[in-house]
Amino acid sequence: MDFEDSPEEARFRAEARAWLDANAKLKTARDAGDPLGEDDKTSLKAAKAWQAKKAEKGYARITWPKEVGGLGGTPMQQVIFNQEEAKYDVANTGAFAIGLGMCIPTLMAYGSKEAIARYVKPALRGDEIWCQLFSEPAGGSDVAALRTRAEKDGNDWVINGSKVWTTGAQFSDYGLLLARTDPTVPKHKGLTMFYLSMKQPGVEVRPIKQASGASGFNEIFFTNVRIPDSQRLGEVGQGWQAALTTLMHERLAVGGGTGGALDVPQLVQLARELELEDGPAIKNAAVREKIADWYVRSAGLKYTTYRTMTALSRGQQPGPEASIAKIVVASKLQDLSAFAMELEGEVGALTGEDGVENGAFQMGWLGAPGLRIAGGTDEILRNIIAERVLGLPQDIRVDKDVPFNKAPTGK
Amino acid sequence: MDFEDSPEEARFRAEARAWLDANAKLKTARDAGDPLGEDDKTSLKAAKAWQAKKAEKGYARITWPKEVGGLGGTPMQQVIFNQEEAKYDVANTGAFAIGLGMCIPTLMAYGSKEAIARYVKPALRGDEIWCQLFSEPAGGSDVAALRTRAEKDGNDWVINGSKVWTTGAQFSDYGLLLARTDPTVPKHKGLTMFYLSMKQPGVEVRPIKQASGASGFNEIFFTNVRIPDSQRLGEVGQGWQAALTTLMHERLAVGGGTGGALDVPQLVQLARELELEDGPAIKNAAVREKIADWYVRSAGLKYTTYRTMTALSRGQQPGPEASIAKIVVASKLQDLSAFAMELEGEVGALTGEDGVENGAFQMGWLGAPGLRIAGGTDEILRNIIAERVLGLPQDIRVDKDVPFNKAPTGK
Amino acid sequence: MNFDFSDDQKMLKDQAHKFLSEKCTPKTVRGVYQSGSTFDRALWKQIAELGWAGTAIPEQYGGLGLGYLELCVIAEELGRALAPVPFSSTVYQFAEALLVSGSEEQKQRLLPKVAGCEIIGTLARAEGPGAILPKNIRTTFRNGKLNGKKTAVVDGMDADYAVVLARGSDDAGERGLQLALVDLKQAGVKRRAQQSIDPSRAHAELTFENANAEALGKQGEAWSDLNRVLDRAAILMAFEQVGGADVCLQMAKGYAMERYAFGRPIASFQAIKHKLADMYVGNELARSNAYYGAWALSTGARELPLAAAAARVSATQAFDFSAKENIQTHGGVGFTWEFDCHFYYKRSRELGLALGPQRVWKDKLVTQLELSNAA
Amino acid sequence: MNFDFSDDQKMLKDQAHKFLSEKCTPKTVRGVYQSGSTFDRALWKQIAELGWAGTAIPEQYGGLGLGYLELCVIAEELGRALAPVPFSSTVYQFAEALLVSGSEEQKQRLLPKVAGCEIIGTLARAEGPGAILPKNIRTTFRNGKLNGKKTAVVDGMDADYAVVLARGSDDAGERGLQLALVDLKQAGVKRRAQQSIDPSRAHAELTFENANAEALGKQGEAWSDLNRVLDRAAILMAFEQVGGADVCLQMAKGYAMERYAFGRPIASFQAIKHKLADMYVGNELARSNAYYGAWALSTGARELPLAAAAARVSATQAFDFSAKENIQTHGGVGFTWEFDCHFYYKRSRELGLALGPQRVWKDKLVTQLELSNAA
Repeated sequence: MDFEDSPEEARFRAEARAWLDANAKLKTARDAGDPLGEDDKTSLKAAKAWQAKKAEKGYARITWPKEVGGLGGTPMQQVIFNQEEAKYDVANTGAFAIGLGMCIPTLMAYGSKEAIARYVKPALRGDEIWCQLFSEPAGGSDVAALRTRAEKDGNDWVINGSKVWTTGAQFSDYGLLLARTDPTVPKHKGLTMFYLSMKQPGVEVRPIKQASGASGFNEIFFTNVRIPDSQRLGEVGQGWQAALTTLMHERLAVGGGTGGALDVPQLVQLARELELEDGPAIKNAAVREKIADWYVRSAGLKYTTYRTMTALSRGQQPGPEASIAKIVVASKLQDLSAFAMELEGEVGALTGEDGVENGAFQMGWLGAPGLRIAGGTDEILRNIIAERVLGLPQDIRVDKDVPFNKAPTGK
Repeated sequence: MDFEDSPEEARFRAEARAWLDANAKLKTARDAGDPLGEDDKTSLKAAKAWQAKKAEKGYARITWPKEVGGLGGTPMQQVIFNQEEAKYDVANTGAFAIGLGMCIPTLMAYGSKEAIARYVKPALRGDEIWCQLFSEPAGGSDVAALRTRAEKDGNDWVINGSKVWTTGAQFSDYGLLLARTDPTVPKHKGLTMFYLSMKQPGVEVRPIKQASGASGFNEIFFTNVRIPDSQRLGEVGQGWQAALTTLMHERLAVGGGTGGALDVPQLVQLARELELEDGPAIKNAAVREKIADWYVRSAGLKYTTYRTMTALSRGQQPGPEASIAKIVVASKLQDLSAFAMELEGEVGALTGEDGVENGAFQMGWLGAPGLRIAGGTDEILRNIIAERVLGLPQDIRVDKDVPFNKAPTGK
Repeated sequence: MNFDFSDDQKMLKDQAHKFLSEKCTPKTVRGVYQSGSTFDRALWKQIAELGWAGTAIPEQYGGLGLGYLELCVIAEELGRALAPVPFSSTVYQFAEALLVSGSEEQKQRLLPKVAGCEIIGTLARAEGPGAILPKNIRTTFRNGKLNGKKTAVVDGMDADYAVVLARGSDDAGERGLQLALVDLKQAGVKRRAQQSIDPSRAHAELTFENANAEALGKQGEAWSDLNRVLDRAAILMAFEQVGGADVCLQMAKGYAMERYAFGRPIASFQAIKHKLADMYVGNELARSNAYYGAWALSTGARELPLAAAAARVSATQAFDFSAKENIQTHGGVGFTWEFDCHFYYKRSRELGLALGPQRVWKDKLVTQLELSNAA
Repeated sequence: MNFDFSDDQKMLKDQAHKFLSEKCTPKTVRGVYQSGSTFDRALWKQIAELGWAGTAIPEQYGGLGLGYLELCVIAEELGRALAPVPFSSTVYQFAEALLVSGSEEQKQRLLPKVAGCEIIGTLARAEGPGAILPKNIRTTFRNGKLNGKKTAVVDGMDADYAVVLARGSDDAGERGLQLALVDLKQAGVKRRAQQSIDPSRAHAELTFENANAEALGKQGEAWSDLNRVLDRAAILMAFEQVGGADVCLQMAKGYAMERYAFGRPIASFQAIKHKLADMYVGNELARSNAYYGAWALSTGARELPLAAAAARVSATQAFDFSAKENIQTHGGVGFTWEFDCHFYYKRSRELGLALGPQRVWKDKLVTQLELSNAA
């Protein structure tokens, strides 16, 4: 048992580092310790430039085959590259994550040769950005209950309806669309997958303002949007099968990178600085209990990730941590931030520049409810663990064999 | 807002006190502060004697009409009498609680004049003890799934099957039996209510040993037990309606008296006596947090009960506390005892005479899992609150309209 | 046994409820959020007309002299409505400080104005993050002059008067503390608006530079007086919290009943049913603890400090849980700015921090248990 | 990145699993419960033949010298099986005490006997309820004589030797402490069996009256030596706890799948599904923390104290939760003597108290964080 690279891994890490040294500079302490993830604000332009650079070398998507611009590498090599890249002061390429992580893989699985030839490389280079158009007001946790209609008209499909919780739609060029082509068959059987340009007439993007004040997501409205049948991915009525691939990728994505920089170390730091009724907060037994409780959860997640990476580096399937990470992190963020605010006392009600540490814990607390919901609620994730990891039976499904337009909706 | 009796209540309390003074003596500090409820061990003989005495005066069941030996009083008067009686060193008449609280009311509702004339008074006086025969191995939380068969044979019914979790069966004279008379109709429609002698051939009572080592419950086995049709209560197939009355009473009973004497005061006492790493346990901030958390739950329950008693004394329906009490008390007992054991340290693993306070917290911790299950599990009680108090819909019932012998059992 | 509010008190509650459900809808709260104003002046004016601020103020000081039970039922309704007005600062804290520590003259002078909502008052305690400790109070009050800085003062931008915890002598400890009553409309007082997690409860930093002020109560008794004020305020605020928690449960229930997923209302899923049952249990316990507090407050019972701490802790926990799980029950839409869930989430935290965090009250609670237990 | 056990270690684990699932079934545990015996001698004899006790004992002391990772996988299997044998006292505590503090001669003399399970050893620390504090240790060790009383000594009725925390000088504090190695088979030692919440883990009170004993390690280093022993033992015991927690989840799952209520397996109800999901999450986190502990133990890493505390706290919490919710998932039958659920419930608590309660380890953990954070 050790944390060392295998010889091959070490060689790859050295290559990656050499390339990064040649193309970027290491982070300073300042950039590194950025609790609020300021770098999310890095302009899209810088992101595209860096993405293009990575793409030239095949580092943009290491596990993809060389033919489509990847490196034909292993998942572990991707992990290693990410670890190394994180040490450098480079643009945040998160804007491409959904496109490359979910949309393009679906396109590569179901798209025509021409489509693949046309769209993969530009997406990989960051020249074109993709978004995912599944969630709807009527859908939510029950994604397949979506209502956006795609009706055949000659050789075209006409799209009407709306999508919600779409990340990055405001700067996306294309979207992966799941729409209902037949409401007279059961929910999962009437869906079809398409892709479309986000820039064409009839597509309207509106930002959603969240409780926290931020606007990371969008609502999309489709009004008689025409797309050719050639932009269909997979067979008519087979959209759910395609979507499952996409969603599986999403869980990994969201599950993986969560929580942000606000965790036990920041709480320990705060506790060192504050004085309570009985002395320094860090010496208060109740504070120490909480710190320990949260630490074992954070550490447990970290080492669970190490176990997964070990599995990866042995060429095995990823472990369960993708599904447990968000359950643990989201609630911890909510509770830990609330606790920190209580340590701050009445002043804990202040935020922004007036808040302690510029309101870092207040921001965490305001964002936490969203984290407990986005990409699968705590409840949905527990269902997933129960059903997919533990193999427990599904709940009773009353809508399973009912035509979609006959299924109960309460309306 | 006050805690005073109304004039009528005060008058009744005075009467009760006078009668109690004449017939019993006040508890000494010793009897009072009995954490382990030693008095449960009081012999049945003493209990019967005291019960008979109460019955003469109508105090055995204050809310019952005078004709059947009650006092024709109000629920509030019953509460007042119980409060006063608790101050006296009298026999514990718990052995009659199930009979008088559940069985006899059902008999009075569904029994013949003759049956009522024959059974009510002896039960009230404690001369005859009744037990309730509903739960079965196959039933559990799903009581109506019981399998004990009652088959018509001439003018008799022949009972075969077994019951479980029966309190007091070992010393009961009669039992209230819910049995299946028709397995070909849906679960709830094939049940019929009977009563029978526990002393007749074919009835075997075996104690159940619990994880705690105690044996408060029994298993009952019926082998070709014959009972006349005259011992049927209500119509054939109407047993569930009868049972609902009985069960409603049970919830109130179990919900009401719970937890026993082990609560915050005992924990505070322990914390005063023990020394931790940083000084007296009672001064440890983490200990104080826990004490406060549990205190507000205990106090909240206590004052919720006051609100219910107020409703009673105004002639209104009892409030929700019957259903919330056990959820709160059972988990609190489990957590609080476990915490106390941790304060005791390695010595916390000792029990009996070797344990701190004769292993009081160890006993509480060993009994707590049973309290979380008996008389409705935490989960069932949450369903009850959700459905009956908040009015949320039932879960999907796949066995609702299925003949009982066709319903899935996994076997 | 009469552990409930009287019919008159319930009638008052119904009236308050009717009034607020008309005059203080979520739109009202949203208005304050978006206008950037510090509170809703129109609503405050109407509350003045109803005389609510004088509910518990004796008649000889221009109040209605109804009593604390009446004030509790009004507080619960203000809590339900998240009323964006400086009621709690002015009534639960400023007025109570005057009643606890004020001289006859001070009461005569100011309480009638409070009763009529002619003035807004507040309490200024904190000078920085962490516990508020006597030894750390640096604001000074000497020869009628107040100097120093207070932070996170609720309604500090609008208050006409503040009761300020200051040091009145060289004694560095509790005995050296003095409560000072200061008119904030003077040159020696600078105010700076501070961003709050709850935009409908404005906070401010107050800086005093030789501001003229007067003593409130005796020096050396400031700390114990202050705690008596906080105990009373905690009980009244507990009713606001219980009211807010109750609305969260109702919102969550309403949404869960109408929202369908997988062909059934989400209210039929055990995860939701049990979540709501837990909310209900917590809210019931909090309500009962608050009732006990109301009894202790209205009778000035010996148990007041214990009752106040229990009411405070229980109500804070209930509102916290109900507010966050209400959002969770709503799912994505519950986290949008358009839905009202976040108003309650933010208010639950703000009320849980004003008057001091749970920790402080839990400590007070156990201290009371030790005393009673020792007795 | 190679954060997993090797194939050889996994093979060893499989062998241990096969052996124990044959030789140590729940019946074995029940046997000890009902016979009133202190442990299963037949099983102990077979474990001796397998040489497990010597897994991490260097070859020059008669052990297999395999290492701690190998001992960890065996510990997990012993935990799964609730093996009623004095393994943890003898191997995790007594042997480690010898390795940490023993002289060459003492190691030569005793470790080979431990490796062959020829002797049973244990550690005696507590003298009463509450924290074990240097200043409160009243047992004395002077001129080779041990006097005093120790309580709640695990396997104390059967141990041949004990390492006893005693006071070796007049120094009333930590520096005055001395570890004493005592042969329990002598007139000066009285043993009294004590009732334990876990009848399959026998406890005893040991009384020393001028018992002959020898010093183990240097005076003044006793306390730090003891803590080093406890850190190592905590990691090994964490694997027993993780094994036990894992079995609880499997039992709960198995029962929930076959138990039907309302016409469906109870495993299809969200209340049960989410309960089991929570067990799974807790168990996974505990396993990962235990793995990190195993790495630190096997490499003697600087992080050992932090890793030990985290493994201990995480494993204790996971086993507690899984054991109690396993009973809850079973319902009534889960609380019967006939079902095996209560064996795990009782063991979870016993392991959680032996080596000291969570509180102590949480405090150690944060102390380590303060150090690392300061560094």
